[in-house]
Amino acid sequence: MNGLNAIAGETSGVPSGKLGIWWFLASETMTFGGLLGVFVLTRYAAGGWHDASEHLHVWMAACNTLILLTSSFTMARAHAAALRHERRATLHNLLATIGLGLLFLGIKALEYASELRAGFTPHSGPFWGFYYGLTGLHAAHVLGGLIALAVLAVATARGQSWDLVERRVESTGLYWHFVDVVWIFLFPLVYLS
Amino acid sequence: MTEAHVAVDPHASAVGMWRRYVFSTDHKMIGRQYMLLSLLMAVLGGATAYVMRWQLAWPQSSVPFTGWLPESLAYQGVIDPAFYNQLVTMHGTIMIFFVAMPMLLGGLGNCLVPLMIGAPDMAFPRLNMLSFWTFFAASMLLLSSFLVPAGAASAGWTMYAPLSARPIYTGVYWGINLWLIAVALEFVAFLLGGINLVVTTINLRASGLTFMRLPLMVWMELTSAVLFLLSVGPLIAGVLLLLLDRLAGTSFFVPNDGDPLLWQHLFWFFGHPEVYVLLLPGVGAVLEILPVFARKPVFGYRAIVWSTAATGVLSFMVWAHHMFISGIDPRLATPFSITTILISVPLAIVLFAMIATLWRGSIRFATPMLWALGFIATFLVGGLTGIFVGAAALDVYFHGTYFVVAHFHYALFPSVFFGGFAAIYFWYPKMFGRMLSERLGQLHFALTFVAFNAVFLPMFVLGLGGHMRRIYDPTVYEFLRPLMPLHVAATVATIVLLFSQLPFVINVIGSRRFGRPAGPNPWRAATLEWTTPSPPPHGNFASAPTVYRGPYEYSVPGAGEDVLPQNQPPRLRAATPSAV
Amino acid sequence: MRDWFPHNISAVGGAIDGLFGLIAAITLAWFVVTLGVLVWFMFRYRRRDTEAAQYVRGDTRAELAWLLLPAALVLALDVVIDTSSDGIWRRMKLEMPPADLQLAVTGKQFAWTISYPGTDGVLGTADDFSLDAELHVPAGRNVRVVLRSSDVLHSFFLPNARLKQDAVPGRAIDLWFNVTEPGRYDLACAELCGFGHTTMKGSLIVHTPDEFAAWMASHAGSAAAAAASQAAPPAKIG
Amino acid sequence: MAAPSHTTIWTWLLALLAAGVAAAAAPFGRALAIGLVLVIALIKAVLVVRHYMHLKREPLIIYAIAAAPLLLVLVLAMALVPDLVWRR
Repeated sequence: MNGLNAIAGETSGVPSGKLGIWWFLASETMTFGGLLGVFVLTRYAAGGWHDASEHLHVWMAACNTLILLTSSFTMARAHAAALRHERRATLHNLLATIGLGLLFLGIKALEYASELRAGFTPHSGPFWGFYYGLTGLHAAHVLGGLIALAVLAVATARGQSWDLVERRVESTGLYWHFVDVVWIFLFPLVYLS
Repeated sequence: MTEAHVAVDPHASAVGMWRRYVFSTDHKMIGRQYMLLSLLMAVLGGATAYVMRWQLAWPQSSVPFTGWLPESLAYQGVIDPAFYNQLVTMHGTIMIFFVAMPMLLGGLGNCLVPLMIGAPDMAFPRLNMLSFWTFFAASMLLLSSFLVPAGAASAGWTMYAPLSARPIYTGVYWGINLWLIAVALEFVAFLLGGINLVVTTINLRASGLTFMRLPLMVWMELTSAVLFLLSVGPLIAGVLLLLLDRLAGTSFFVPNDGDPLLWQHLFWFFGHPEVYVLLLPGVGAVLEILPVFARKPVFGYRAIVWSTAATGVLSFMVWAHHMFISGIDPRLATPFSITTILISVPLAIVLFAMIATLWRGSIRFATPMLWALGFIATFLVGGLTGIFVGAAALDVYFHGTYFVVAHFHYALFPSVFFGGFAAIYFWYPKMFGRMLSERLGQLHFALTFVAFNAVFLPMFVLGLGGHMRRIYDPTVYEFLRPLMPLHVAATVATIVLLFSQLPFVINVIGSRRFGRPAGPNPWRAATLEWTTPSPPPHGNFASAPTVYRGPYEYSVPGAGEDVLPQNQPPRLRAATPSAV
Repeated sequence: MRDWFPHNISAVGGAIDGLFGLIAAITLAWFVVTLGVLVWFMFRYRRRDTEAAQYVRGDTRAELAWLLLPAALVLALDVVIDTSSDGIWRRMKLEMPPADLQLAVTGKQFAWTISYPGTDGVLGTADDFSLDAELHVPAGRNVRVVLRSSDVLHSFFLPNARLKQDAVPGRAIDLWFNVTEPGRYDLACAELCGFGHTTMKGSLIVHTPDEFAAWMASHAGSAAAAAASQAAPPAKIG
Repeated sequence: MAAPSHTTIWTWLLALLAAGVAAAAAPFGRALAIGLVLVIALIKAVLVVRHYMHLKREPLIIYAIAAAPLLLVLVLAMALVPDLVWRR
């Protein structure tokens, strides 16, 4: 006798939201993975573009890495707090994550401004095209994450039910960590290579 | 039962027209919205085909009914070569991205998957609505590109760089920018829709509905959505880079810094799985219809499922066969030739399984069955002719000719239109509660079948003659002049093919009012969607169904009836035969 | 069916036409058999009152053989096709014979420019000259071409020689052909390259070797003379 | 095995970041430095994915969803090598 083992709504045993976000991240992995693969191969074939990449502000990017890693930490803490149903802690960690994300974008903007002032525009050469393309797409993802986090923070502050908050913090967190992971690879590939 | 569903139906009277018909979150309404939009776009795609075909058959002559076009596009009705390129480009773009995708994934996927798995709706109803309206916005952006100065995109639906990467090469500026934005948005729409389909299938299956009891249509939609999700990423990246090339002056796809071949790789890494994204739902519809009208199970269910999975995996490893003569490293041709030819094996198994399903059946030739059988016959041609162009050495000659055009129309037209029409004739009673006219349906099928073959068979011959595609005026070339009668034949057939759709339009509009009421299960089919009223209420099922068996239990020996619905509890053993 | 092809004039073309014949035979046989079975089933198993449908699931090993054996046959024939195709592909793309004549062809919107080496047989010397849209070659000789593009993608297409190769800006692509019959044939562009795509046509003019040598000498002579008298760009004739 | 706390992971991440920046600046020779930096990045990514994205607690299906695109990116990149890197 087989068959009567399923539960409607969650046949796979994984909540739909989590499945959905992982599928989304799989597709995003293809986008960033394809882009990074192309970048690495082109850069390798062109001999490394070191004369261009040495104009980058490694310390700004290192600070940004620190900030993004820390924001992942606060995000993970927000999820832990949500699982414990601690509304204040959840909210504070979400707000910290948002603050760190804003800081990241601020430093990124300073970095762009400095590069542009020095005359390095997207069409200054292949490295700069990739630099602005890759970091720009990543920054757009950070911005998207910030919007999602802000909406979530408002909902949490307004006392949305834990059932929902837990799941939304987890989904948003998965996305936010993914954006962090992308940066973990962007940093060495763009700045340190 | 009625009370139960009124209780959960937020759409009952309290909800306004606006929420009910426009910003609906009901998968059936969203599915119908996709369907309607895709059919409207198909009219436009057909119109572009008509203008192109006329120019090809009678070059430099005035095309009837185009007098309203501005002189820059058609001077006294004679099509301008630049406008011809726009038509070529937009025909492909519209048909692939704005007809086939919304019809097969958005329309059929939305309407059918939740019903077939016994779910009340898609997993994310609001995301579903968002994906439709994103798609709608993409469609409007694409259409608006016809109206901007210098007109629509004209670099071919494959948008090959560097022709597409620098406005000076085509003279089109915003047309191509809008094309890129519209296509990127379309991808986002189907990314959201695809995630929804996949999660719905994984998570909302009725109790007892294991993967090996899923209707094959659901398997096909699932595979199709997964293929799309995993292949589209690099092309989204590519589209962004191409936009940067156009707007910010970068050189990702322009030498000397960039590489035109990179665009082709990114495009076809998506483009080839996309072929299967478009093919599989059509195959699924046919596989649902064959057992119902042959009154017997699908032959080799598991073989079909595994073949489909194999096709999906292989489809990621064949893309460079679109690039044999594009200047890629010639050593790549061998592995990609092998994978290309390998992929014919699982597809052959599916096709053989379709035919074997008829063996020892009791076949009724209702309209959906006619379309399904038409699919087998025409797709057979599409599949077999793929072997010619999959062989690298022969592709050198056939690449970029009408042979390729004929081949992919024989592969995609069966899926999108034969599969699509089969599905519409089969499930229209479910979606609208009324039967379509058999007589009009048969007329529609007969005309379309004959006209379709009359359009595209001559194109194979044009291809044998070496006729390049995307040529504005074949009479320029000495070696093409003897082929002109074939162009005339194909054009006349195109016009017939377009008019052949009239019975369909009359049928779907007329039958909504005058069709015979369908009842819940007019075809006496076994899958879950037929256990709910036609049309299904909001929420689909009065109570969550339970599944006891596979989807194709027809003519089971000793069952009494010739169909055992999936949700009918098994009869208790001999002791109490009457206690059903 | 092969009557529909343009008249073949190249050495490799025969092999390609032969490959077409092989695939056509195989696929036509498949088509006839498969469609035949389909139509026969449609007729034989049409609904009749005297005969009910049989419950056949097709999941036993014996039944699956009906799917897998034909599929194995498909695979076997695929291998046959692939190996013959691969041999010809290698001959065309990977095992290029030494050149009797080296040319350079550049595609641009919307013309083909063909550079000839002159009498010394070497490109890049004073007696080089180039022509738009006229590709002159000797019959029965191995002609090598370096294919370039100066703007967008084009595709160098000689229908009678069964030869096609995209011209890619930023790359120099080697190709070769050997045509055997003197005469005048079409040279076409087979990749959409802009509004003038259709008009990007040229001619392949095949001479006998003696005729070709004389033709080359006359053009090279005037090119060298022009180059000597004034350091001008290569003469454009034709 | 008790799961390391979020703070522990965070400390590791920061240490690895410092190590990565130091490796890039160290006088190793470029190839070795890049290799080292990338290995460090990989470790960081694995830490984030396994702990912060709690992949280690997820069922097989999530692993499959996460792994499929990595394989496909590899296929794509490998097929691009002849045209992007070995091109003439």
